[in-house]
Amino acid sequence: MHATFTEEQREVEQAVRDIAGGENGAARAALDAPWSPPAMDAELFGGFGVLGVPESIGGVGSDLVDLLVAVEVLGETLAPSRFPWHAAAVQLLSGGPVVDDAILGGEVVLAPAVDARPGWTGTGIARSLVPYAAHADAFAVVDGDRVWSASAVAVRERESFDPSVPLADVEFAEAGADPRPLARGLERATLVVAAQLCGVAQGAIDLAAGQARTRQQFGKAIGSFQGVAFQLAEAVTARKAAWDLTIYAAWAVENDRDDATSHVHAAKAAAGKAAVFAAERCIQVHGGMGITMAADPHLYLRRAFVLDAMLGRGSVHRREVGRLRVAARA
Amino acid sequence: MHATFTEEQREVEQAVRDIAGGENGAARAALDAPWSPPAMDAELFGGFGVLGVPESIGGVGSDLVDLLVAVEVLGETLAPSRFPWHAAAVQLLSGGPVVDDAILGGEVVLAPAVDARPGWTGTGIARSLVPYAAHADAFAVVDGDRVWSASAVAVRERESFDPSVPLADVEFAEAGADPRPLARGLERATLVVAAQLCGVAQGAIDLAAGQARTRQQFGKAIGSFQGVAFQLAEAVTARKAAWDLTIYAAWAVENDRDDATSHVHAAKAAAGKAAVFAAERCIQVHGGMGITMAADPHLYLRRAFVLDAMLGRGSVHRREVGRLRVAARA
Amino acid sequence: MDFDDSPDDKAFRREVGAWLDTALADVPDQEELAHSEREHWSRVWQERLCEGSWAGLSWPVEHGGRGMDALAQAIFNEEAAVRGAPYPLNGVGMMLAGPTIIAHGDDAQKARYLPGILQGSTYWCQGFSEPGSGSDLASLRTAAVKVDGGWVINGSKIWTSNAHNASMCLLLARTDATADKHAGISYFLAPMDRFTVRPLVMINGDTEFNEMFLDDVFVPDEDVLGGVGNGWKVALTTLAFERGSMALNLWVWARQAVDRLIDIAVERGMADDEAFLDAVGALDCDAEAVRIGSMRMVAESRSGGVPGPETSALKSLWAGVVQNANRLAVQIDDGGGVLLDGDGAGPRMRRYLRARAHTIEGGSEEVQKSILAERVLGLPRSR
Amino acid sequence: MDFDDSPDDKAFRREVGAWLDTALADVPDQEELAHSEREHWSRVWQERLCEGSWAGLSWPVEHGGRGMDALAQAIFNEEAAVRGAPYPLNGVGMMLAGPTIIAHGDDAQKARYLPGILQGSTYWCQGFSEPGSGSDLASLRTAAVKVDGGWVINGSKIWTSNAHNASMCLLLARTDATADKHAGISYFLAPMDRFTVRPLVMINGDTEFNEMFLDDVFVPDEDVLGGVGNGWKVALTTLAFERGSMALNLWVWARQAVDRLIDIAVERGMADDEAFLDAVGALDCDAEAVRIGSMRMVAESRSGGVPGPETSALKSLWAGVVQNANRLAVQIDDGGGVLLDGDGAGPRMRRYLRARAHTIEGGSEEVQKSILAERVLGLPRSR
Repeated sequence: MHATFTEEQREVEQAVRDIAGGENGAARAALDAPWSPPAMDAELFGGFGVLGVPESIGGVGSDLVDLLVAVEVLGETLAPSRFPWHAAAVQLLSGGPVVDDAILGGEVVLAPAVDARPGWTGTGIARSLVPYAAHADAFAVVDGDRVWSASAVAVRERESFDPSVPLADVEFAEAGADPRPLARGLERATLVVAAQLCGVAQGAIDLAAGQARTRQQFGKAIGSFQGVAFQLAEAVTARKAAWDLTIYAAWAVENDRDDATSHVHAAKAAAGKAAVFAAERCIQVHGGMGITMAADPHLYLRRAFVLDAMLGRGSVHRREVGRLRVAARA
Repeated sequence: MHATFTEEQREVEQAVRDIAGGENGAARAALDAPWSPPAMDAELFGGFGVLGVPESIGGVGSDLVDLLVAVEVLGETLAPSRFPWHAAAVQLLSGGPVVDDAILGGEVVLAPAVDARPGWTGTGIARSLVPYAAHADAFAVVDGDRVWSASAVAVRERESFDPSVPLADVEFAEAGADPRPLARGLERATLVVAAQLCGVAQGAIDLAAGQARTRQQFGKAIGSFQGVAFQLAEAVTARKAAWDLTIYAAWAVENDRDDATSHVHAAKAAAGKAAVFAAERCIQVHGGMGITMAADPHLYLRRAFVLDAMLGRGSVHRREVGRLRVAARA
Repeated sequence: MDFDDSPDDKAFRREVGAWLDTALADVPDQEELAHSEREHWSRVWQERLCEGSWAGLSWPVEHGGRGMDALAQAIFNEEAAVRGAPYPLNGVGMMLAGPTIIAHGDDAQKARYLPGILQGSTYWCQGFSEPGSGSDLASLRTAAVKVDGGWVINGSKIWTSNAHNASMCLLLARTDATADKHAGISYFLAPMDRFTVRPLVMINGDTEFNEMFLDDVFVPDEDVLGGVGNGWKVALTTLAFERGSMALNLWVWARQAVDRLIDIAVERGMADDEAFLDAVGALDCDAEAVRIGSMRMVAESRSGGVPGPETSALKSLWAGVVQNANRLAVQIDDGGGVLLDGDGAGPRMRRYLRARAHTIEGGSEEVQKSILAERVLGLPRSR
Repeated sequence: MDFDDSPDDKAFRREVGAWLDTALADVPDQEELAHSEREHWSRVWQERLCEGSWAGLSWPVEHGGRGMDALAQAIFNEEAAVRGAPYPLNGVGMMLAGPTIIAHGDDAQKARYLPGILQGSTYWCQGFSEPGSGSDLASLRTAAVKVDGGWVINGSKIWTSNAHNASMCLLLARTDATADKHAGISYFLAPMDRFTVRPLVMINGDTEFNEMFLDDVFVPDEDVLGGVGNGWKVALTTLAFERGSMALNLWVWARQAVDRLIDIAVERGMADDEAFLDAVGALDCDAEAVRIGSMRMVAESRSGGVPGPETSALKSLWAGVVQNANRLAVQIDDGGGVLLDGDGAGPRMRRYLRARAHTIEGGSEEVQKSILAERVLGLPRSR
């Protein structure tokens, strides 16, 4: 057992942090002006496009955990980047065969189209909660146990709670060209979202801890009151649980373990819970300022809610964990 | 609106406290030797038998809240008394006609037989969680929308988690003699249990607060740490909610309000939750001593669990509240 | 124990209801409006309250009020809240400024300020909190310097509702920097002509609160309320009125939050789900407990008692149920509630976001728990 | 990132499993036994561990151990826990006394005490906590007075597991009342002939812990471990071993608690209930997080790292999931679980009651949260 991060993974983490760090303001910028591709996108597509891509579809032997380490940082810094979504879309296609080099190199940018659009009665297939759709060159469309890449028939932009992750409803032709088996693609993509959520939780905790260390009340830093400190301790615990579940699930999926499916559900459920909880605590610890647009805590809350909703709501994943475990013992 | 306790109710509370206070040790005594009727029983039957008994069955105009005020104190002091159960049984019979004077005077002691005995396949009717059955002269047996008083065909004593409230499975002949309509009897009896639970919560909170005020750690009373203090503040909030719901439900039942049924469920659910929560916090605040038999917190936990289980589990009542509210709006 | 209206109260409730039905006939559903439109209706509503002589409902008759009691006020607020009436734009004037001036003001102050509130000509705001003070209100730093005939005041205030509509401010400032932190505070009735008001945008987009910057504000000696150095005591009176007036209809918001949650679940076909019933059962218990606790609090005041520290339990319970109901309503919505242009999704998210403030405003959750620990349970101070 | 055994580890796990299957063949299910019978099997099990040379599995070869690493110990403990093996009666000797003496003892101390642990002839207990000290361990008052050739010690200790079976005690006592509270403490290897041991009955009826009263206990100078006045530092080593050894198989109890909860729900026909699935899903997430976190912790130690304060998160998570799973298992039982003679109800309630201690023992929940706040988040001390 070597359940520790490799030196290479630590280097990936630092490299992504160097690119995405300081871009936090960009998540805020999208509150006032429509999202546009940030400078970091080119660097990320150029440098990290093969992270977590199985060799069977053209990768070079990087495993899924490498990718999750990278996207965790993007969550932590609230990077308003298409990179994690493109990467999730590539993961959707991981059931084979080989994926175009232009996609792996990020010249063709994909977005994942997974969540069903409720109430859809048109012809074709409609997906909702599709991120950065207007800036995607194509989509990885999931339908049942198949997935294919396709252009949209129609894109309807929606008002996203997190404007730095624009969302759209997208329609596709009924039958996809070149469908491939989904295999573990959806599970792998779901973990890309879970890892971002773990990052959002971490970023919110860090911001809150900074406030707790510096804000004075009653002559002391507020972090010296257990009423404040213990909320954040609980957030740390929830975030650690989520991250451990996420990297384990990635290992389980890579190694095709029996319990992989249940762990993917657990990771998405726990990560969504941890991120929303941490963001709410971050607001609370900031007191009055925490409920203003001027302060940053709400940026974490927005990202947390949007990610929790995507690729299956956290609450649905949680119940699925219960269902699978009961089925295993009944 | 006069949603305040009357002077008479405050006097009842004080009188019961004078009788039951200091008898706390009696709940502990039952851990070592079989329960036997405490001295207070005679005083309670003699002095308070008509509390909450409707005039229609022989009462003298005391309302249900009077009774709840009295049994709340019995919960608070962990009185190992048959009185609240006899009173609950009388309430079961409140749909009329007039009840024997010997019952109202406590010369004939009743016990409520309400909860179904799971897995029963015999003839007749079987009830479980019947309190003080071996020391009851008769039982108020509930079956569907009917209730009657009857002797037992068989009593099987069970091992109660709270030995100061002995429990038994009891069997009765199929058809009760002299069945009467249940009307609001079950709701009224359920509130007698809820009020005891509110008392248990209060007693556990008081015990815990005493510990928090006096136990020193790190050079200070532990109650000066918010990590300790806030647990008890939450217990206070839960207990207040439960008590407010309980007395309101009693008023609603007495006045035959549309929302009475929902409020009875709410009271039982909230009171069970408050009592178990307060008892668990009481253990926690006592630290290591809290998990020993020598200290008192577990006595509250025992009573809380037993009462929460009786006349319908708290969790079942809670879900019933949800069901009724949804039905009212659907 | 009687939770029902007396015959007189019933009659009054009918009277109020009839008036409200008429007065609200042309008022749109506030939940669907933008913030500026809501503010417009708040002003209209305040004017109608003044015209209808409801503004001084529980003020003594000698000061122009109707001389009714807390229950009457509770009935009025409750009936208005149930009907979704706008928040009156001079709530601070009617509920805080008026009663505080009546309690602590001299005859001249009463004559000078009370009529304007009843007539709707003077709007008030509350200048207590400061950027540095937060939960530790008495650490305020806004400084009043004695000059001939009065005081010159400089500093800044924050979390002021309605500052941009008000012309007068209930202002706390430090008049003695050398005194103990409570003793050095005085309470001013301050004109706002030298206040700069800057709106704070809340996370739901509303601009309900403001920052205020005071630049050589002059207040004459005769507008110190309750005497120099007595400001903390007077402020406690205002805060008690604030708690009292909030508690009168807080429960309606809790009730509405749970009801709206149920409505969205029914609409989405999720209301039969046992996990939902379980969750909504727990929320409903709490919402009803807030309603009943509020009634008991009003009843206590009416029978001469003073609402005790247990009201902190109500506040805490209320904040929790509104936050949790509103979060669940968002999360069970289509698309997890994050598509704000969805049917009703925008207002649902706005309510969820607004509710995050409930554990901060009006005494934070941490302050409420401290009050319960110290004043109900007698635990030592933890701050 | 690899959570799987290496081929060597796999082989070792098979070896361990084979030995355990044989050694446990005649051992009954401990859950169903009375406390005295469990103690009997604990002793038998300890003897079998010693005979099988498993007692010093992770001790250095030079001290009679097998010289294997933390993962090997983890594999052994895990396989034993999964099979429901008894708790070995000299766990304190194997896991705390031995490693601490190896770390801080001189050659004579090692020669004197290590063989007895490996052979199973000397049983140890841990005398750290005192009635007055609790979470504030360093405030201990048991006093050692210098006499010719050694120390005479008086005082009392509490929460001592297994004291009535032990002949030796890892004893902290104050050797300098005038020094700083940490600097005044020394660590003794104390014979127990002048200890009076009184069992504490736990709320589940077990007598797992004891009080100990020391009456002129004499300890010779050569049995001070790590030097006079260095007791706190040595104690921290013991506490680190305690945390490490607990963490190795705590997760098995969490896993078993959730699995047993599911079993009772299935048995009662309640496992299809959506509210149950929701609750058990959340519990399962936490139980798996404890398992994975434990693996990562062992992996960290193995690769030379020191488990950090994040282990407090594991402890907290573990306590919560075991408490909540055990409570729910009681509450969904027939009769709400309060009829203890019901099928399996007694053991279920005993487990629930035992779990209440999990947020108190081994560093209380409040201590764990303080550690996370101070050492992970860098917040100021709150105690």
